[in-house]
Amino acid sequence: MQPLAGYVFLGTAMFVLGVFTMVTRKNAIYVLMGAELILNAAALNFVAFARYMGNRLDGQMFAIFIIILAAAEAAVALGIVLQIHHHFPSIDVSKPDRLGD
Amino acid sequence: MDFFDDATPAWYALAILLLPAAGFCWNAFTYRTEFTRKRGHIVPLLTIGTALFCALTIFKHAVIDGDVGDTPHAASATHDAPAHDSGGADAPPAAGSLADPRWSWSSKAHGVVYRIIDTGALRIDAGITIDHLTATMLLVVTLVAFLVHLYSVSYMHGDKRFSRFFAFLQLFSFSMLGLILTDNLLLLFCFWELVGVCSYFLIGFWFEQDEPPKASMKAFMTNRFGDVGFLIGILLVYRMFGTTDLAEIYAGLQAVAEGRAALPPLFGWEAGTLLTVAGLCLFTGPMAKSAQVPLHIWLPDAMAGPTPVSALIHAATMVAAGVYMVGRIYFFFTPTALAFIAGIGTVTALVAATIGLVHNNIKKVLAYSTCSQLGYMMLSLGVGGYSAGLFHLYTHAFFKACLFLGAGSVIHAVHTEDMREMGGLKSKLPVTYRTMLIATMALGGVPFFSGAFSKEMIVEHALMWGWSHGLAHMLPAIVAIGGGGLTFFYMMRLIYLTFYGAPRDQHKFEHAHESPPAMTIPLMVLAFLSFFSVGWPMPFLGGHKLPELLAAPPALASIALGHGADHGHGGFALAFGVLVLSCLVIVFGYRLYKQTYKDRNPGPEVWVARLRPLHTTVSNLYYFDEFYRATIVRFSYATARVLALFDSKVIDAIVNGVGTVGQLIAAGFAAFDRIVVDGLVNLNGTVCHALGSRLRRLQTGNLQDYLAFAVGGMAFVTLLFLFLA
Amino acid sequence: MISTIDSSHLLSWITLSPLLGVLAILFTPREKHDVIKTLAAAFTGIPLILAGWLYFKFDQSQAGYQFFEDMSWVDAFNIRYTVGVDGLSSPLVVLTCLLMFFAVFSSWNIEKGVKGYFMLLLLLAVGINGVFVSLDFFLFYVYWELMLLPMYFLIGIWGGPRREYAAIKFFLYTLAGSVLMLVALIAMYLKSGDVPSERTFSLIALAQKGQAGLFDHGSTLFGMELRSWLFLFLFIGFAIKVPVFPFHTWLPDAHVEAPTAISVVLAGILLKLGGYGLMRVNMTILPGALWENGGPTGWATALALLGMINCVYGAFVAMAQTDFKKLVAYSSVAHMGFVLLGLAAMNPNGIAGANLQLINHGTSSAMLFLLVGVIYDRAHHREIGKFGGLASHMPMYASLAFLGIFTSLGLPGLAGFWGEALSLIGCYEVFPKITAVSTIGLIVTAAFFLMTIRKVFFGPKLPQYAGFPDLSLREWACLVPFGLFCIVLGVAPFLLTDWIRPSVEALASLFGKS
Amino acid sequence: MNLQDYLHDLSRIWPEILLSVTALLALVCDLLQRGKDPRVTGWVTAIGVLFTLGWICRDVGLADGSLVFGMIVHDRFAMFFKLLICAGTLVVTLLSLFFRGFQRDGIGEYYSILAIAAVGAMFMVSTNNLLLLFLALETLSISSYALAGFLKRDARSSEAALKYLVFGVLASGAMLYGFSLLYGYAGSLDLREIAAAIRTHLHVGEHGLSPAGIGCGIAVVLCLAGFGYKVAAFPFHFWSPDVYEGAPTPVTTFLAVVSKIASVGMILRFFGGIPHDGEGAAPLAAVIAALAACSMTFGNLGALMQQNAKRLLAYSSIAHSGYLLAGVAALVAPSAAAGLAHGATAGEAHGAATGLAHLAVGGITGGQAVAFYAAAYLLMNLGAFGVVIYLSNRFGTESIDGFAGLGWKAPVACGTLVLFLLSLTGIPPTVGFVGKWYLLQPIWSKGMHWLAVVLVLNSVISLFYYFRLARSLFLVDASKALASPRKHAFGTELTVVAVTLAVGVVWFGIKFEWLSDLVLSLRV
Repeated sequence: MQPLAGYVFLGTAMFVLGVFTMVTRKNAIYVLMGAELILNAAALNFVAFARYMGNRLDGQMFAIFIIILAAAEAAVALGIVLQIHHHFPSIDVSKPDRLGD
Repeated sequence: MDFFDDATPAWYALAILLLPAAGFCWNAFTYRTEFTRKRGHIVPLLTIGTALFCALTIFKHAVIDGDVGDTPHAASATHDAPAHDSGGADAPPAAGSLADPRWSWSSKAHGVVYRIIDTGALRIDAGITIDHLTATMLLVVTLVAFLVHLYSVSYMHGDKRFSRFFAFLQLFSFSMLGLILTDNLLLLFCFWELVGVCSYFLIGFWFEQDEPPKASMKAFMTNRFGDVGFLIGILLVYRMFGTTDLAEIYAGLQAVAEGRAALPPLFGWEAGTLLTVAGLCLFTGPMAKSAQVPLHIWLPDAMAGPTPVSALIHAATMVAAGVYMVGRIYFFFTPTALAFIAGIGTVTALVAATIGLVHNNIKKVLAYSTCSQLGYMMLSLGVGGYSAGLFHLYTHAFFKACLFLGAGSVIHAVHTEDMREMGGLKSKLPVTYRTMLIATMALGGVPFFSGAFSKEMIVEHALMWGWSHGLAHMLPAIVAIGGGGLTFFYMMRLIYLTFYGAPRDQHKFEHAHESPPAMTIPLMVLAFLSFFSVGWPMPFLGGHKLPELLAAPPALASIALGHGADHGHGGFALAFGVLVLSCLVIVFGYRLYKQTYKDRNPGPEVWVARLRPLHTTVSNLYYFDEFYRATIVRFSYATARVLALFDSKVIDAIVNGVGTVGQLIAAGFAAFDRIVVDGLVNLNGTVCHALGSRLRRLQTGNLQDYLAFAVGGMAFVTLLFLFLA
Repeated sequence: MISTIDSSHLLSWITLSPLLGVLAILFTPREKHDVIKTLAAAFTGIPLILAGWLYFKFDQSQAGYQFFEDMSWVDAFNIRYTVGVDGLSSPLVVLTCLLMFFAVFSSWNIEKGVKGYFMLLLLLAVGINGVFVSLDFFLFYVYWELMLLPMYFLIGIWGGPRREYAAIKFFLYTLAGSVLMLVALIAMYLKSGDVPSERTFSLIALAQKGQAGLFDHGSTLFGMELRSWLFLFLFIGFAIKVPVFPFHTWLPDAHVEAPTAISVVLAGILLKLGGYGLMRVNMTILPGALWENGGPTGWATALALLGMINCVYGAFVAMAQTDFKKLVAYSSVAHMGFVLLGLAAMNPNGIAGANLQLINHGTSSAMLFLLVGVIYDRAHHREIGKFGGLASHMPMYASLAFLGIFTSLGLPGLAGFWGEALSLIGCYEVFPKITAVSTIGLIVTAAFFLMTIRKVFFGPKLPQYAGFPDLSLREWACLVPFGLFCIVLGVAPFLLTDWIRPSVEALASLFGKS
Repeated sequence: MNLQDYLHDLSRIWPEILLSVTALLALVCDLLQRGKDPRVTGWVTAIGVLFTLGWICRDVGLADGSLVFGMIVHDRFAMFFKLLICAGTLVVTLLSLFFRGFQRDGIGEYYSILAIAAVGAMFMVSTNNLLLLFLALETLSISSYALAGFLKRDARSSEAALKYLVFGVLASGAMLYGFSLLYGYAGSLDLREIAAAIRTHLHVGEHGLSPAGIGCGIAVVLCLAGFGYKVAAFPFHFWSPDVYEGAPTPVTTFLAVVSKIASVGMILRFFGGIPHDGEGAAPLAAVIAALAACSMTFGNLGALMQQNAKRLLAYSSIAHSGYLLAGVAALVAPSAAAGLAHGATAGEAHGAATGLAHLAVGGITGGQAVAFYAAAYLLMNLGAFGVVIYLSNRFGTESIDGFAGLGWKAPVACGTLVLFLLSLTGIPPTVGFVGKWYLLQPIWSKGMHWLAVVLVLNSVISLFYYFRLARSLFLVDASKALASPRKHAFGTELTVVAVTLAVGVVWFGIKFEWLSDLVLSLRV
């Protein structure tokens, strides 16, 4: 059994990278990939903790649901990105700025 | 049955008080009717006439018949009051019995009382006090008021606000009589202000003109200064004795004087200081009302009102109310306060007399003369001449009213008040001339005229006071004596400029004619009284001697402070000496007048040239007005403007911008780029607005900025959490 | 404390009957102006008649609450519908009914949005009377806030050129004060018992607990103890209404912009709420904050000082005004200073004086605003400097104006004097120096009023005002009753002092000498 | 657990089932219509939601219980919030029906998504399990993304959807990461155990927090990011003005009201287990209080100069999140004076309702206050948005300047708007005032006096912008009105909705005893 700290460290790194990606990358696809990183960081944590606490199922189930939800989210997200591409001929997320003070 | 055994006098007194009030209401509420507009004088004449009759009745019973069956203060003391042999020295009664020995009648003892207010602490039971002072004042006021009413019928004839004039005369009579009758200091203050407001309206009666509104406002404001002092005095008195009832105040101070009680500690002052300060505060009221320097400035200007008003209010009655009030609370004044009063009186007597020497407006000369005579009265009261001062009040009321009405008659004839446009009117206005001459004699103090008696008593007291207090205190006496000369001089100058010599304005002279009887009859009556009011001590009026009737109350304040009897009296020798001295001074005054005006050797112009700086100062009225204008008036306006600016610019702004809290928050965003803010309410440029627009910068519309802010926010919250933990 | 249980629900009728008027007007077509106005008059007339009844039925020898009504409202928090009046509130109720009735009449010339105007006016009447009769703090607060909205719209819709500014300023200021009051209200409620069933909003119970010292010992926040915070919060809430310097700047704007009738209500009654609140809440529930260890506390001194500033500052600022209405507005600031002085005195004279001043100012300032309204209707401006000689053109108007102005400057024999005199007498016993300085206000007040008289009424006739008619019958009928009140209360102040005496003494007895 | 029990358990979630069925029916209905007339679909949905609402009302009195392996709790708290969610959804459905922008073809599935979002919202408040919580949250979120971008031809709508989505993904990702850490700390997905773990770890000892405490705290802060995003609280509110402005107004209403109330219910569930016997999590309370104060201040200040009514209401809703969070702060704060429990017996004698024993210890709790405020918020915000829809329908404007003088043209609807604004400001006699008053009690009694003062002062600031609306509507002469009325604007229908809500606002502002008793029986 690997020390838990390694998994948590990996998860944290993924989370930070995901956040960094989402904040810095302009391309919508990259942004969504950042989101995937974050979600998977959480999923990794769940699995690791579940395993560490005695092979529990609940954490693992959580991870599975996260994957499902990530897929659903991506579907809606891509739909919206298509809309954006239609209205603003670009998928640069910083382009749509008609709303705002 | 004695008149004063039951409540009857109260009904008479109430009739005196309320009839003029009814007359005012009648004229005020029916002023639109034809009757009142044309015949607005009838009801007022009736009411004031009835009041005069009632006053006469009271006077007859109280003074002439001496029906003094009821003496609430000291039943026995009245009848065996210590005899005064002459001259009106006001020796206090024997120590130990500090109750007021004088006769007085109170309506409260007979159940006539009006509880005007009761807060649980302050209770004012308005009652009526009648004593010799009141009875005499009532008679003087109703008489002069009646005569002035009568005179005005003719004088104001044709004025478009004829009925309103009478309405205000009635209101004034009501207030003045209330002031006399009341037995409560706070109510006295009420009537005090009421006469002030009547005076205000009557001075400003011809409000379309330029001068009267200004003069009326000046009068009211000056009096307001005095009144506020008076009010503070009342507050102090209430603080000391817990009451404003004069009899109770007397009883309270009596207890202190007899050592039965002590004054409450206040400001850490001892009793003497406290009583003196209270007395002086109270005295500021009379100072303004009786036109004492430095609050005298309003009286000459008040001559802008109709002449009957000047005669009634600004010569005979209202201005004398100050003297009356000082007399009423005479027991309250400490020696220091009395000395102050004497000093003020002295200065007033001198200053006003000197201005009278140079003024050319007939009414203003008379006004300064009034001022000067009021100074005399105060001086007299201050030096302990209680009866002398009040006696002078009575005599002065008649002769000065006579002079003013006479001046009114002259003005009526020539339509000018400037004496330089008169002259030689003796032939045209014989009655006016003669009556005014008699009054002048009385005012000048020519022996056997009424004024002489009162004035000599004043001089006598001043001399004795100076004698007993040391050389520096002789000043009042010197002024009192010397002032007699000045008085005679300026009065003769007035007579000369008006009636003697050649007419200086031929046109006006030719159109002049004697006034109708409604005006001359009052003049004659008053001239008669100017001569004969001295007759009060005469046997046929009941055999009482004046000093007895106007005996001073025990000087409680002095006794309370450990000062004993004031001073003795001079006796016949002193009285005779004073008489001689006065005659000499009058002769000197006459000589001076004759030399200057009759013989013109040298003429007045020469004097003016010789005394140029002095003359300039005096004819500029000692620059009092300029001084006030430069200080108080200017200060007030400046303060008002500055505060108004402050209010609209600073207070409003600070409180508006839900304020400094918002500013502090703004510091984080705006680094105080706008310290002075105009407020949340103003749409533009408020703190919140500024803050809001800073916040708007965050709302860029760029998604990734938002994300960054959110991540930053997360970091911020984490740090916050760590900090708080 | 509860003396009479009266089953007649008199106070509820007085308070709530205008609501019926609101409903009646709501279902009246909006073009029927006369019907609406008559309805408004009727539904302010009913409370007026009831208030007259209240006056005659009121037992003036009792200090306790009368016409007491008590019903449950929200049991979980012990919120109750409790109303009752004592000597402090009943005169104000009568004054309110009176002024509202005349406010309707002086609004007869309103032509814009008649329906809304009179509905809001009636709603305002409900709020004001409600505050005076409430004996439950929650109810008090609800009524207190109920006034804001009608007032906002009445100023904001029917007001002068800067009405929007004035309206929102009024609203913001008053709300800022009342939310702090809300905090204090909640703090007091929570402190009044350990468990909810013991907690109470009843002003009677809170007063008992407060007088027993419940709020005297509390936690210290930011270096100030709880009682002081409570006092401060409540004070600010009421001070803004009074208004006390430096919270007074809403007043000139609101008064100047409001239509005449609303200025009358504002000056006549709304300002009174502040003074009443100080008595009913601050002084009754937190007496310890004002008087401790046998002497006045710093709060009392602050109250007196603020009163002094109001008197002097208000008068001076009024002196600099050129707008007649603004001048009257600032004179109100000065006059309300005397209320503060009287309350700071905490003795029978002072408190009675403050109450008298409340009533007297209610009549005299109402009268002055009506008078300004009359001249504004004719001249369409209010610049003092542009007037002149009106006493020649409009003698009846001028006479009534003189009456109002002299009442306002405290001429003895008229209503204004007694309040000022008693406040000063009372305050002098406690704060002699502050009182002495305050009297400067008397002088300055006289000065600016006389200056106004001189400029507006005196002087030569001006051609531009030659055609001005004197008072119409309606204006006359609105003004004369106030004039009569000024005189009657001036010569017979005992009518009021006897009425309020037991309650005043009861309140003053909280501030013992030792 | 056998099938019988399972089916019995299902009978307790009939409302959710009914609503799901409604969603399907709406879809079917739309299909049958071939996307022609969206109104039929809308009415079908409305009837379904109404039916669900009736069912909830029927079930409110049922005894507490938990089902499906303890994942779903069935208690008064859940029922109360479901009631609010369902009522809100009903009104939103009606508003959508009357919204001019939705009067065209191809809108039908909108109602279906709306109902699904509502189902998600209902599960959010009735679960005790982290996983189900996450699923419910995402159901609501993903549906909401779709709803926000529903006007496909409108670029602003798409932009709103994108912003909402990306921000949401980030925030809920962070929250999920926080969940995973909490799972590690608590060793369970059960919210009560997580709450207990938080309470234990965040106990500030003499030497400050333990390292585990710090980690747990960071986890909670990450969760707060997600919650803050859902309720639009500072500093996670940036999306909301843009999204509220860009999304179709009924959707904005849904986001501002239903979604927010559900999230508040979830937060209460999440943190509701923390206070225990007077103990709490002081540092957490402090953080939430700080966020609350910032939210209300920033929301109110931000609203001051808005021109768009929807945007203004967005900022207003940020401020209201602040008020709600203030109540949450009071909930998790430790008692100022522990040991008040001795008065419990006296309290019980008083209260008739079952939950009053809860109240007996120191009065109303922060959670109850928040629940009440949520109900108040529902009524007044629905009303305000309703009138905004009315005005944009009839006069084609959403800007405050455009509203000038409209009060005289539509006095009833605009009059009710004034009432809603009054309520939002918190002035009696409206339910908003009662709500504020409820909130202030626990805040004060937990010793957070400064927060109480900040809260009330904020309501003063809010008055200023709320009454800019009122000023524009009424204080400008009708003759100066720029907008002219359109026909077929559903004026009457929307007015009826607004008046109904206004009656509620005033009724619960005066006779709030019923609502009060209901709230006081909630165990939070």
